[in-house]
Amino acid sequence: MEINVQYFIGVSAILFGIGLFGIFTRRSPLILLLSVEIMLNSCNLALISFARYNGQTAGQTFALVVMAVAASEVVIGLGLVVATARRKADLDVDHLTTLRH
Amino acid sequence: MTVALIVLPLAFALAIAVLPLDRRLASAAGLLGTLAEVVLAAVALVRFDVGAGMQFVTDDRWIPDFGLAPVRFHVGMDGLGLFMVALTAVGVAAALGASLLAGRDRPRAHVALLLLLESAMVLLFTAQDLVLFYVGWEVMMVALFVLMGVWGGTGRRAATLRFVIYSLLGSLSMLVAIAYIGVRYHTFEVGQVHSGVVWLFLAFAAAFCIKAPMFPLHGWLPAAYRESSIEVTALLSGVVSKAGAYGLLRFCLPMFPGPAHDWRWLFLGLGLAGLLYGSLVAFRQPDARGVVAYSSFAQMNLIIIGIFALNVNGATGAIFQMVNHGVVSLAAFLLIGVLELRVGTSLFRHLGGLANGRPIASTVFLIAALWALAVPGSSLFVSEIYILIGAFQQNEWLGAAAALGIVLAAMYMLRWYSAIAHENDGDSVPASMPDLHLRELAIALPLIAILFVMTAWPYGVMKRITVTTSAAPRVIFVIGSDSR
Amino acid sequence: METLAWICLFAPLAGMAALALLGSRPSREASAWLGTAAAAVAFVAAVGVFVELVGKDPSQRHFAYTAYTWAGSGSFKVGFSIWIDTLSVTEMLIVSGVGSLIVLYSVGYMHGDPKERRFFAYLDLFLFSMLLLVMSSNFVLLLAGWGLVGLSSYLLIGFWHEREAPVDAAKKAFVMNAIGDVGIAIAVFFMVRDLGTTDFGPVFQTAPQHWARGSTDANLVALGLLVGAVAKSAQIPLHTWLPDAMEGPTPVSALIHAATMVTAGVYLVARAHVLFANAPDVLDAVALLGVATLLMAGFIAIVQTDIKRIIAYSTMSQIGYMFTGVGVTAYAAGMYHLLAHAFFKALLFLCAGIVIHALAAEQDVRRMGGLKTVLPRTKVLMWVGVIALIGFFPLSKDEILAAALDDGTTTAWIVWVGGLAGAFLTGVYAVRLMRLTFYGEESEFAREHFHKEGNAEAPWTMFWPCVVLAVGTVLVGFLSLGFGFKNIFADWLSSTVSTIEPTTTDDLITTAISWAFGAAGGVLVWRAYESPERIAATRRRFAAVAPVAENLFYWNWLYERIAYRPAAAVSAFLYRFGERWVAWGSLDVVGGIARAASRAFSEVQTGVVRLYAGLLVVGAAGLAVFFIGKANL
Amino acid sequence: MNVPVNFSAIAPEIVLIVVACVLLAGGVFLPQRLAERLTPILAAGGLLAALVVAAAQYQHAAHWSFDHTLRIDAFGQATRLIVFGSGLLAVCVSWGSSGGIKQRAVEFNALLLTACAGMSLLAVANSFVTLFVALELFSIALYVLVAIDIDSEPSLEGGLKYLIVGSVGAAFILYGAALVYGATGQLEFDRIAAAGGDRHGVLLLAGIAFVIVGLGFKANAAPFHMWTPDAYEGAPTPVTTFMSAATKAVALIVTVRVLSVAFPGQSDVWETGVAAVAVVSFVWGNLAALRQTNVKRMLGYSTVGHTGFLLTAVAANSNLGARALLYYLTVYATMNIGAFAVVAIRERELGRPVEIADFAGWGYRRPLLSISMLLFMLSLAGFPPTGGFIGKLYIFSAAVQNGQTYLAAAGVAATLVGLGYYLKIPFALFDRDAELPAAVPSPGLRLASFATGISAAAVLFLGIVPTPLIDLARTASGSLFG
Amino acid sequence: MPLLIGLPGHLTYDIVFVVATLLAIGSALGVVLARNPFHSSLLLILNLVALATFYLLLQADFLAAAQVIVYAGAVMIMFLFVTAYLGGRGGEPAGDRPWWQFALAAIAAAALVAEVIFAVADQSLTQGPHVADTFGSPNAVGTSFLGRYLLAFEATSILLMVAAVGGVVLGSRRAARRLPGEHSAMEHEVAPHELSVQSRLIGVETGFEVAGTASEGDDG
Repeated sequence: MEINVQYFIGVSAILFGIGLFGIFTRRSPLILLLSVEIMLNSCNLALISFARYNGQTAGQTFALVVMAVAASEVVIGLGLVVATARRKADLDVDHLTTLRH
Repeated sequence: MTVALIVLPLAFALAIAVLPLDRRLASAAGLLGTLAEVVLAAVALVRFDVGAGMQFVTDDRWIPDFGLAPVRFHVGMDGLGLFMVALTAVGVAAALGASLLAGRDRPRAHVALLLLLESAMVLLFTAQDLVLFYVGWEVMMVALFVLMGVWGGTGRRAATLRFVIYSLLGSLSMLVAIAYIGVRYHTFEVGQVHSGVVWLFLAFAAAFCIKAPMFPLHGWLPAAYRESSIEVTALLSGVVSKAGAYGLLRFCLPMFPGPAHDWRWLFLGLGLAGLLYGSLVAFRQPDARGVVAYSSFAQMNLIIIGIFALNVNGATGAIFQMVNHGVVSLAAFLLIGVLELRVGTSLFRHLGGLANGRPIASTVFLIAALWALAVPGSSLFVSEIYILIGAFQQNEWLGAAAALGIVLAAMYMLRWYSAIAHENDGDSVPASMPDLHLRELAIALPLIAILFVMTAWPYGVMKRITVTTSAAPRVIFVIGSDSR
Repeated sequence: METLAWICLFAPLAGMAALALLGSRPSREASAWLGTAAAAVAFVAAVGVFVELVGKDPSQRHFAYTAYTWAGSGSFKVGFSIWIDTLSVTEMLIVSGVGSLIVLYSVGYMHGDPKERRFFAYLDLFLFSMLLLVMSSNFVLLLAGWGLVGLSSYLLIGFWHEREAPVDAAKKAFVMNAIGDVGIAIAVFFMVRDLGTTDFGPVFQTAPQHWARGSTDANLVALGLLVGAVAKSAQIPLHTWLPDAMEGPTPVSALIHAATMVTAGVYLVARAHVLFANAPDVLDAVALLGVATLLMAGFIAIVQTDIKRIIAYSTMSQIGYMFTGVGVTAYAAGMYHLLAHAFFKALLFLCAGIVIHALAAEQDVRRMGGLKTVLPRTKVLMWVGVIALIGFFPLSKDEILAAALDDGTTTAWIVWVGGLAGAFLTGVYAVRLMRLTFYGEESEFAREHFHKEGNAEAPWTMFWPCVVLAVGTVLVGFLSLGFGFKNIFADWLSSTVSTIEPTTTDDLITTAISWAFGAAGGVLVWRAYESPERIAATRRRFAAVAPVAENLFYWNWLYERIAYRPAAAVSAFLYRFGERWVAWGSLDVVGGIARAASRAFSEVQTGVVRLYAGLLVVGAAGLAVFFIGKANL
Repeated sequence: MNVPVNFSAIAPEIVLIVVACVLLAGGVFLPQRLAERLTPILAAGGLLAALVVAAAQYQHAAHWSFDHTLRIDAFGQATRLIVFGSGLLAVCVSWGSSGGIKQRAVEFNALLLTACAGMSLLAVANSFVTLFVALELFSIALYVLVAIDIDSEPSLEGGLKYLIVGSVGAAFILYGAALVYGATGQLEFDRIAAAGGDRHGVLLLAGIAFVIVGLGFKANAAPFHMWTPDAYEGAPTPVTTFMSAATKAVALIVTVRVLSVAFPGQSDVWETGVAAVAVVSFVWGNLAALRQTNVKRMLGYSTVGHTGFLLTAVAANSNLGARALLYYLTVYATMNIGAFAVVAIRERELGRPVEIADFAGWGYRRPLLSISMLLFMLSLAGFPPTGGFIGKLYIFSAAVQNGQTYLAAAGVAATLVGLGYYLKIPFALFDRDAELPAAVPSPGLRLASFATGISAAAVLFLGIVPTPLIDLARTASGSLFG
Repeated sequence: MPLLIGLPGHLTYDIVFVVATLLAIGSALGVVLARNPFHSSLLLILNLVALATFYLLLQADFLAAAQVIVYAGAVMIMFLFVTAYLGGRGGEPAGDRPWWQFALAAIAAAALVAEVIFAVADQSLTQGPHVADTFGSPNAVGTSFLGRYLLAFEATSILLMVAAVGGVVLGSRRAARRLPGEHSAMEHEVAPHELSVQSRLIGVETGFEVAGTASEGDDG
């Protein structure tokens, strides 16, 4: 079966862009993390598409690794959010400006 | 011999820095070190074989495989290097004496740094490898920065930063040029590079002309000369500035004969401008340091004119002038230092009347002033005349215009001397201030004795320099060797 | 002879060195005598050289001795060498002879001055420098001597440095002389460039071949030397320092600013006559400058009130005569006037010094008057000097004018007419000087001083040198009488420089007119001062032109405006603007930009993490655009 | 499956992981006080062991391992040595810390070891898969390490920022890898090169661009550096010490490896791209550092500026460039560790973040440390006789050799600006007018001083006797560039 | 009648693709636009499912399964927990978000997307090879994972261990100081929950590798 993966890559690119858009516009750290997840998943989609295109499993394996990595990042990210939440009353990333200039 | 000259001060510096000596011992050790260096330099001076080219050579591996070319520990002295080394030895000894007189705090560090400075300067004056030279050049700078930044006056930070930035602007361009030479010519040996690449020439020249400094690259000079402690100012003016002129002679001309010839008018023009500009500005300075500082600036520009006259007379005069002016500006600045120690200022409006009942002081200051203005018959007169002859041979108008510097020098140096010595005692001069003490004289007299000797027999120096031009290309000076 | 010559040169230097090194150890008296002895030794040696030279055949009377190579580069060497010929020996004799007398005079004059020892050291230094100047055998060494006499002059003018005026005068003298040094230096540059040497022998031999007569280079060389000569000899336009130099002690004025140093310009022209002859236009300029100076200085001398300044302007005027002499190629005549002038002008100054010494340093002739009774011997000696000055005897001035008449060129005619006019002026100011100082009513001021002090005229160390100089003045007159008598002096110099031998007719005409003019001037002024009404009438008559002379022909005013003030303004401008805003400020500007950029760059880092990611993406997008742009589509 | 499995290739990593696991497993049973003392020693032992193993394995012959997902060569092995050395010194600096490092000594040291393992793996990675997982391995460890002081707001803030931006950066690497994979069908660098040839396809080039962005992020290259000052300032100083030295080293090494092994055919494009990033880093890092007052933050910006230098060496894409990079990285790691160690000492004396003004007059209180600090600053500014000078000369040579003299010129300008802030510290240290700071005890002074001293000695040694390291760098880069 | 993907007679395939695309993009937009983090989290799950659909279309069966189980099932649960823990504070903070921020963000993101799409559009990716039916099966992926990418596999396991340790460190309450007035009730609950989530996740991921570590974390 022939598959034209161009469209899949297109979707993946759009998802990547949406993830970035989320990162640019949202101030809740949770949603930032969700946006990161969207981006990582869009990468996965690209990898898997190309794996299909190339007819290799390597891309899928890579994607599997990425899933684990994404999960780990979520763990650490959520840990940081929780730890921050304990110390600060509001969770606005725009207010995380103790360190600046 | 050369290695001994480099290592001796370094060894003393390390010993003084490491051993827990008290002030007196540290001072004594420092003096011993510098005087031993003077003796060594004198021995080299005597043993120097006139006309035999590069001597006391040590050529050893340092970084055998740098990737472009081997970096060698290659040192030696020809006529030019010999006198620069001798000047360094004398200069540092005198400066150290002055610093001991002033009693700088943290003497161990201070003495060790002066000795480190000496070692670095000897290295840079003898290095025949570009990278090695650069190391000496920069270590000298580092030692100066620390000396200036720690023991300087109230404005030392700004002055040091300015000095550092100016210096590094030049020396980093030189570093890039050195890298380029390594890439392009596969050698770092000074004698083996002959290039026609203009930007390389300009990059090297930038480093040297900032150090000298050539007009208009002197933005660092006033603050550095005013804010440094006096022995550092004396060394800056007497020895360090000569490193710039030395670099032009040692590197810029031999390595880039073509560009040096093509671009000579840039340097001649700026040198002339600097000579007149410096002289004029010196004339309006409100303080004794300022006058000598700008006079030193003007003199360095004269030396640059001599170098870029690109003929034997100009070069001989320039080299001799480097020695002469080195000694005389050391003397002038160290004398100002003595005065500052007593009076607490070098502002003219607080000075005056030194000659009233202080014959020795007034005579010593007078001699410094007269030699600084190159009174005819003095050794500086000889070197200036040779420079001017060289300039004149290059171009009549240039020689004539540069000769005006003689008049201007008379104007500012006489003003300097009069403001210090003449009329009534200035308001800051302590009542019945005594004449110079023996210790103060001990710093000034050797320098003056050197000036007298060079005045009586300038050829004693000049024949050891023996500048000749190479057969082709013509602008390369062969220094210290009779062979063409 | 060689040994004697070197002794002559170095004896004063040794004297100076001894005085400097001994410091305050010897007594003041001893120091003074040491200084005198050094000068005397030089004189004796000079006489020895002279005697030996006289013994030689006239064609053999030139020798060059080199001690060692003084300076040298690969292409140009300078020997420390001396040149002995009749010209230089003449100068040596004048310098060491008159010098010895004046040093001797100073023993008395400077007695009691706290810096007496230093004074004698300076005098010895001057003698060495002057001897170096006249003995050197190349132009570089000559220039060294040239500068060193300037230095000595500086030191001695500013000897009383507690006051402002001497210090300023000293600086002015030095700087103006430095301008002259530059002139000679430029001539030296030409020689080195074109001839490869500055030794007299080769230069004079080869110069005419290298530089065509009247060519630009020949003119420039001569002009350079002329600038030096003009500055040293206080000729227009570099003359303004000489009157101010009178701030120095009187022996200094006598020695340096009358007898020896200021006439060095004449010596130089005579010495380098080959070069000047090669540049006829410049030689004319020498003569014309001389005429202009002698007239101007004569006018100014008439209205001066300071006894030393009167003599100083007289000196300037007399040197003008010497210039005209050498300018019309009457070298021997010019040198002869130099010799005679050395005696009579030193005499005049020393006598003036006695007057000043007696009046406790008062120098204003208006406060003198009637001193003939208290200083009778000085009066007599001074008359000898004045008679010589006006030109009655010796006939040195007349010889110059006669030579000019003989020459007959336009320039020579101007010289002749101007010189005779100058004779009139000389008569006026010289007699005025005597009239005001010694005659008339005894002034209040003089009376006070003399009754208080009640001292003798002068100590013997001051008096006898004057006598010797007076005798010398008269004797010198016989060296060259003119009117067809054997011209001993010209013959003596003939082996070195040529001269013009005027006819007896020329001599007669010139001397007659000159005497008449001089006498007329003297009589007129004497009569003018006979009553206050008459002097007032004279003043009124010249009210229109007097201010010009009183303001020194506005030279100082001019220099103030065209040289000093612009230089000071430029200097101040460069310091205030150039240094502050360009050399110094440029880095400030760069630093300011860096600081502003630093602010901008660091403030972008607002701490907002979204922005961080945003910039990352912007960078990524930019990089990707660049990369994709490079792709093969 | 016939995959050549060669565990000796990852022996140092195994050592580190085993020690880390031992620490984690044993740490829970240790009482707090004992854990504080014992775990750093164990960690140091582990690092030392790894160092020894890596050194013992050091050989010039390169070989593939794990079916081309690893390439064991001298280049990577040399990098391992830098990483382990940095880790070791960081452990020394951490001794005596308070806060999270002390309370969480077990986790801190275990994470440090795993971070080292990740970096070590990254240094020899030859596949995007290995690269990504190794990168994330140490990144995640570092996110935690930065925020390990969970009582401190800056620490947490730095960690969170690092994580968020870092995830975006990771996404870029990943997307880039995917695009490259799409263009060439390969994930192993050498195979990519073989498949990609010198084609300039859009997909491939876009992929390279994204990979550069992601690696540039790790290497603190501007404009991807924005997290750097915040994380450096917020993180506990020992962590900053480690990050500044090891992360940067390994990130740049892997950049060289990816670019020159996987994309040699596209070097004309990426050399320019890297050069552009280098210039931006020069400008941004040095200028922004000028007005900093917090020492750690200033040094943070300084590392951004230095990335410019290091990327200059990368952009040279040559044997010489790789040598320059390796040499400079070694020196760079040493001087940064030294500088941060001094900062840590002062910090513990003060009990608060160190401002430049806090160093005023300190040179007369602790002269040796201050002289070392002076030496580090001089080295950072590139003065002889420190290693920084030779490194700078090396890098300039590489740039010039590759015809990128403009990069060297930019480096000159950057250094000039850099002087403006580097010298502030010595000025303060040896300010004679300042009051002599009170003598305060500094916990863990000896070990931190030891780290400082080692660094200072190394910086000086590398400047005066550079030959051994130059030889090592030569053989190492020879394994990459032949 | 090639509609979208150019495969004759696979209309179903196309329809599924279009639906999945709409779902994926729509849910992703929802994630980044929703104000309520709960909604975002839930939409992300939807997104993940849509992606899993893509994976199925791309014959990555195992990955599709993993996606649904691990991601949508485990990771997102963790998200929801934390969202719940944070309560209202997890949502978008109040305050205006200027329109230009949106515009700029959209432009930047769109630029990047455009670049990628441009890159892809240029390529002719239609000629994908035929692949075996086993392509993408657990077996194939496992072979690759434990073969060529064995090292990555091992490293991933370490990575997860690190994540676990990190979770312990960051989630630990020992060192934490409480803000005044903050309720501490949740704290005691959340940390173990977090850890249990992690260990569960890890267990799913690797089966055996990090079980010990996870329990260790529990103990800590």
